[in-house]
Amino acid sequence: MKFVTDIKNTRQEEKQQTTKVYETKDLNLWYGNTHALKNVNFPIYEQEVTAIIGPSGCGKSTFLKTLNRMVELVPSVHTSGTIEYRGENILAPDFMVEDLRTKVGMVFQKPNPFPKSIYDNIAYGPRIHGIKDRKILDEIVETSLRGAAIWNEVKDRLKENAYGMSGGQQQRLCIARALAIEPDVILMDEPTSALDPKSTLKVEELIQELKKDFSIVIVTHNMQQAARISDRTAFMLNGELIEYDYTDDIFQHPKDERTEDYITGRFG
Amino acid sequence: MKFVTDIKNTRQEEKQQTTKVYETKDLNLWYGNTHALKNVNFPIYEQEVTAIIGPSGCGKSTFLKTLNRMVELVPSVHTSGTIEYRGENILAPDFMVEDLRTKVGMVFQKPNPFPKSIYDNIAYGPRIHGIKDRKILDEIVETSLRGAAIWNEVKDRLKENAYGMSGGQQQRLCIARALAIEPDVILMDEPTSALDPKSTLKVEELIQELKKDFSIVIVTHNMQQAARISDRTAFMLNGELIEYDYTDDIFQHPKDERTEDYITGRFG
Amino acid sequence: MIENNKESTSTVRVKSMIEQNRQRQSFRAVSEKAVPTVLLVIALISILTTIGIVFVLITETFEFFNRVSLVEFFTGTVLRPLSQDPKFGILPLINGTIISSAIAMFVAGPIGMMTAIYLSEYASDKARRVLKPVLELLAGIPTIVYGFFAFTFVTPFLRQFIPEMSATNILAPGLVMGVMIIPMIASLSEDAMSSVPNAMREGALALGSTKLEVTFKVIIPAAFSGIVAAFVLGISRAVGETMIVAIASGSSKNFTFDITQSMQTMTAYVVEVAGGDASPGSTIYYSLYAVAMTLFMFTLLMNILARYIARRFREEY
Amino acid sequence: DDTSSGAESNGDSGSETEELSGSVAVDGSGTVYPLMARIAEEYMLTEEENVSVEVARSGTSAGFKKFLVEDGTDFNDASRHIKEEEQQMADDLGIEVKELKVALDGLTFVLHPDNDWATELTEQDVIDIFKADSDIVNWSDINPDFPDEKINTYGPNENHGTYEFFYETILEEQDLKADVNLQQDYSTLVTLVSEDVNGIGFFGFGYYVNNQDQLGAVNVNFGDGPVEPSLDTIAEDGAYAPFTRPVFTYLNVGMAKEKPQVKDYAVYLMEHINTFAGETGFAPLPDEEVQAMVDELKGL
Amino acid sequence: MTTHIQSEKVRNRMKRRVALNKGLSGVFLLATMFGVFVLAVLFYQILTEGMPYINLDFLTGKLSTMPERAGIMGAILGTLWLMAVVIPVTIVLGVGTAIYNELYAKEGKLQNIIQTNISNLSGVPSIVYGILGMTIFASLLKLGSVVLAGGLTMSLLVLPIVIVSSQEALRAVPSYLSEASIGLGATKWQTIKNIILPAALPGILTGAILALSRAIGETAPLVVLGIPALLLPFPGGLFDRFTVLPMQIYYWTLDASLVAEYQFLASATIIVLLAMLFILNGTAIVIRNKFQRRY
Ligand SMILES: Nc1ncnc2c1ncn2[C@@H]1O[C@H](COP(=O)(O)OP(=O)(O)OP(=O)(O)O)[C@@H](O)[C@H]1O
Ligand SMILES: Nc1ncnc2c1ncn2[C@@H]1O[C@H](COP(=O)(O)OP(=O)(O)OP(=O)(O)O)[C@@H](O)[C@H]1O
Ligand SMILES: [Mg+2]
Ligand SMILES: [Mg+2]
Ligand SMILES: O=P([O-])([O-])[O-]
Repeated sequence: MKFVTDIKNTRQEEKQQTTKVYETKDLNLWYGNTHALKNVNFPIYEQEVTAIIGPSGCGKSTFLKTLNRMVELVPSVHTSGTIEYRGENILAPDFMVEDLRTKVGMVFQKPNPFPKSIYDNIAYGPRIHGIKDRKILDEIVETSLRGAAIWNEVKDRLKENAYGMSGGQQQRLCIARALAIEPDVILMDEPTSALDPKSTLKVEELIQELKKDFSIVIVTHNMQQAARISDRTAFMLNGELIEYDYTDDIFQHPKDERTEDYITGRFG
Repeated sequence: MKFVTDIKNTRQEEKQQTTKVYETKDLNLWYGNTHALKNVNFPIYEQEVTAIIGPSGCGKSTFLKTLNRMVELVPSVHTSGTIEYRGENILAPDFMVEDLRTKVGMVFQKPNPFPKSIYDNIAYGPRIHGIKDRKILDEIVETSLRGAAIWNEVKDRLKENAYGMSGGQQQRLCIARALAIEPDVILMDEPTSALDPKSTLKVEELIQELKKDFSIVIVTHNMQQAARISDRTAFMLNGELIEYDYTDDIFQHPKDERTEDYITGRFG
Repeated sequence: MIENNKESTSTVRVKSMIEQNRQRQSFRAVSEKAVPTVLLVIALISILTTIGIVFVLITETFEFFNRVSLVEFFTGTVLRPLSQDPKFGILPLINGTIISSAIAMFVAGPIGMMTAIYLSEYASDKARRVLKPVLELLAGIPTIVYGFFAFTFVTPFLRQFIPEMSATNILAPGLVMGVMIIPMIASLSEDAMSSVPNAMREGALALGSTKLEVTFKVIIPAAFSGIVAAFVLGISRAVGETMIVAIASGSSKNFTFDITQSMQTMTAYVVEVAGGDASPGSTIYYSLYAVAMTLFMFTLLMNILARYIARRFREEY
Repeated sequence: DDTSSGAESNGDSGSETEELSGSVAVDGSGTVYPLMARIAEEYMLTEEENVSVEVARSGTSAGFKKFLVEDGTDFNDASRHIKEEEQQMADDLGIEVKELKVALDGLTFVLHPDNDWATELTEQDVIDIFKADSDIVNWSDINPDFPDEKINTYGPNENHGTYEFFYETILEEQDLKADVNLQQDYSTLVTLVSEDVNGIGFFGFGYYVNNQDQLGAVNVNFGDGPVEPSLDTIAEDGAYAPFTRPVFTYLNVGMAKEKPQVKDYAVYLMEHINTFAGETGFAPLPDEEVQAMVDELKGL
Repeated sequence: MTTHIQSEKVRNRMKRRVALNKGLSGVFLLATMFGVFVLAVLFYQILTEGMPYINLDFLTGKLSTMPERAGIMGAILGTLWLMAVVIPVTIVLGVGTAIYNELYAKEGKLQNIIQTNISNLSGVPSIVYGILGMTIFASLLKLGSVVLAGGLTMSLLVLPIVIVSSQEALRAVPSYLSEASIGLGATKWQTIKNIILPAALPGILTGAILALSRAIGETAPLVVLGIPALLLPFPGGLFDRFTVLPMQIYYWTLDASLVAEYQFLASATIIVLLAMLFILNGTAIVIRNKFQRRY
């Protein structure tokens, strides 16, 4: 398939060399009685982009939100199995979620800046962690916005409300906001689905850039996107992880019939 | 393309033989300042299924709702041009819309039965038009439900609330409701988009059946559906009618590049 | 199709029946035109009510100021309407009104706000489903019942701790009024807070915030205009509240800041004077209108202010 | 007892009209209210079921304002005589007013039940406590043994005949202190005094006897030693005479002539006034005096 | 990038932040329970005082100066008569206005004025309505303090509540229902009458009942109107003088120092009033649940 870029092929050789950030074992998750994740075993590797694809309702977002335990905002949720983040089981009852979420940033489908100034959006995270020094904050804001490739567009309007920005800018602002607390992993749930093609391109480029410093997990309904930007791809169906491999392999030689059916557009 | 059925090809010969129900000339429509329909010229033929396709926001629904002047429920709407229905300009200011709507039935995207019994749903139209005789109503209810191919499923529960039915049944009920006042034309706005594949099939079959007695205009975002069930297809883009022809021609030999782009999935 | 024959026979019939009926139904056309007119007239009654209120208040107030100077009314600290040498200073009433409302808001503000925070940000669905109706119950209790409660329970209770407190005082009704207003502040603030999109909460939580930080740094700022409007409406309600103060604060027209003492509010004055049967034509009778007018203007301004705040300072998201 | 009095008056008025109906409007003195309401209720229960006697209590002065208008009230209860200007107004309006003396009341000075120092005061002490420019501010100003606490004073407001009686007859029209807490409702006054150890208030004897468990009364020394207000001492020539006053109800004679139920009630009222005076805290009038009024009314 | 976040300091601070969150969530819960607590105290107080006085004689008896004889039938009937005026007047005026505003009025100045006006009216203190009623109904129209005057005054007072809740109920009817009707050739009024009003009815009724319970609990406007607590005959019509339960409570509370037992009678009357309100609100809840939207 032509949309898998050449650069990717070079990666075939690196197989299994990177360390794992996450190790998910036998993860099951229920919303009340709905069994939304079924025996998911899913390692996530450092400094890679891991894409999760699958038809609507298959559990992509649910899995992603389990990685920073945001899924618990739904009160009826309960889980079994373990998710180890850097060796620690984050599903343990005494695990401090605030700590986890400080290390694992998240970017949502719809850009969700706070109704504050651009500056305050970025400074929000550092501030709750006790950073008050204006100089340091200024520095963090600039670094983060640069990191999210949006500094030049907004540097003259840092005091303006974030809702004055375009959707694509808002999304990059949200990425910058996540960067500001220097996470280890960034989770992204269909970060470009609400954006126009141009903004999508910008965000995709940004993701490629960020990979150098962060591990990225991205949910997307757009197979081309997964193919374009990810190192590994997971295909989920009905709450199960059907297949998980290097992106090139998944798209070129899917092992499971269902994966193939999905990729070739026979359902979903 | 394989999804254009063979039966259709036989129609090539009938070209231009049917009479026009509607003749739309230079129709322009604005929502406030939004120019939603631009110089649309669009004849609609008797006892045919006319499909309207096009990307989201291109004006499909707007055009459809102009045909029975439902579009006027949006207060900011204004129009120019004419739409002749059976020779009479329905956009003329003194035209009696209730009359038009009695003759031009409408089926909506989401099934919208009234929160009444199945019987009362069907009887609603005849009743507001002054038919009170219980016997006649009984007959109309049965005929309409049979006409919408749902009689057998509901004949034992006519007194039950329509919201106890499945989505597909509700949609056929809505079609039956439209049939009860014996319209001349039936307008359908994505009538199957909220339905599962099985119900969709049933409704599509029904449409093929209804064509014998009514003229049908159907908006769909599903090109396969248009190809399957319609005699003619119109492709709209940005408020303009880009191409309008026999369905086979549109799908097999689109004349306009944009039509081809759309049909082959290059945008939308 | 077998059904088809049947259908086509009835086709002719139903169509023609509809056609016939249509021609007969000129009544339909008439009602179609008449209904909106009738409804408009009905809708105008609300305007008529306002005009009635304003007209009644203004004309009689005008008569009052023919007899008592504006300056005396608005700057006088002595209110002795019945004495041989009557004095009509409204300041004691305004003072009483402000003090009782301030006490009420002192209770209802923080507690209402904390209740709103709890219900909107912390409570489980189940807890919310139980607590909200209970609070609504609190809001639905007639004020006369609160007045009775303040007079027969709260005052005697407080006097155990503040023996020098008068049996009629402004503190007890103020506190009870606060309790009465809690549900209003809580539910309006909760509305404002829960209408902040969840995406905002998620965004903040995903950055490692605690719920408390989400609430105070994101939700409350975003809902601020709604919350302020809730407070303003709460004040307006306190200012307009009548029976609680009328019963529990007596009718002394003291100009004092001692909340253990009896004071009169504008509303309680109206009740006293009207209930004491001021005879039409007397100055004291007209004073009723002047006080009511002041009250009306005050609450009207508060309501306009609340709406202005809610609209003008809405955070955009 | 009730039935016998009912039968008796039935015999009297039954000759005039068979079945009376309509209403009788009574307003005025709050002091006299308990007595008047009690009789009205008895009348409606045992005498004329279909007549509704409505007794309100705006206070003597406020009541007169509603009595002395066209289509005003039928009776106005008063804890003082009608004033000249009120009489003048009646004349102007052509309203013929008949004064009916109904009972005697003693202006009673009440205290907190725990107040055990001021239970006996001289007439002058009482006056000085309320008078504007007197030296008595604290209890200790009366007697150094008394607490050194400010005296809090209470009384009915200017709507009330009781106020005017106190102001005109006892203070001899000297001003009251500015901080006297004047109230519209007697019940409020009772509460206020019953909960203020340093309080002293005044009102009719009836309100005191009904609240003896919550209030103490001042035995006033008019020169011959302290006199306790009671139904025995309250009399025009009794020991409590200086603070004793007659209470009245004023009848609109025109109304009585026009409406049979008004006249019927007036007669009933006076025939039973002494029966109920005591139980509502008033000293009864001599029977002859009452009988004379009954006869007068019957002759209207 | 220099790291500012992942330090030991941040970790320690996080423990404090989490603890603070937990602590304050307890405080918020306590604050919420405060209202519940006051409600419990209030009910306890009133029930213990009033319950012994509730019996058939009390409920069906006439008012009396003697507590052992006193009954509140007059006040109950007065309250019912008041409702008999308020219900039709507010339903007709309130729902009519709501239909006009929601379904007929075109966006514009007039609509704006009416709408603003209604929300202003809902903020006017009840006592001002009392003055309006006293001046217009009682004095100007010479009705006196009779059922009709009281009822009309109360109707105006609660009208904004009915209008606003009816408007909300009408707005909540999904537009696809009315579109379906209009699509069948129904006229606007036919659509309103046959589709929109029936669908909005539960919401309208709920609002109306809540307004009604406000009307029967209000006291201040009636005090101003001069509704007495007299030994009146039972009201039998719109032009009879009357008293209502809250007025009875008011006067008995005031007179408690005249006759101590009146305080208990007031408590007993409060129980009756609250019982009436519970029944009304219960009905509203039943309606809301029973006719919950099925579309
Ligand atoms: N809050 C919830 N309560 C109950 N069930 C839920 C909830 N959220 C999701 N589900 C169910 O869990 C399953 C997985 O949902 P999830 O949102 O993870 O799917 P997804 O793969 O992200 O789909 P999409 O592509 O539409 O976003 C679905 O069946 C969904 O109905
Ligand atoms: N009520 C309205 N007010 C203002 N603009 C409207 C309104 N309805 C539609 N429009 C605009 O008119 C244009 C055509 O809309 P329309 O609903 O007809 O599109 P459509 O082809 O039916 O799209 P879809 O496939 O999403 O239903 C769009 O740009 C839309 O934003
Ligand atoms: Mg998802
Ligand atoms: Mg559409
Ligand atoms: O109420 P009074 O008897 O004092 O007039």
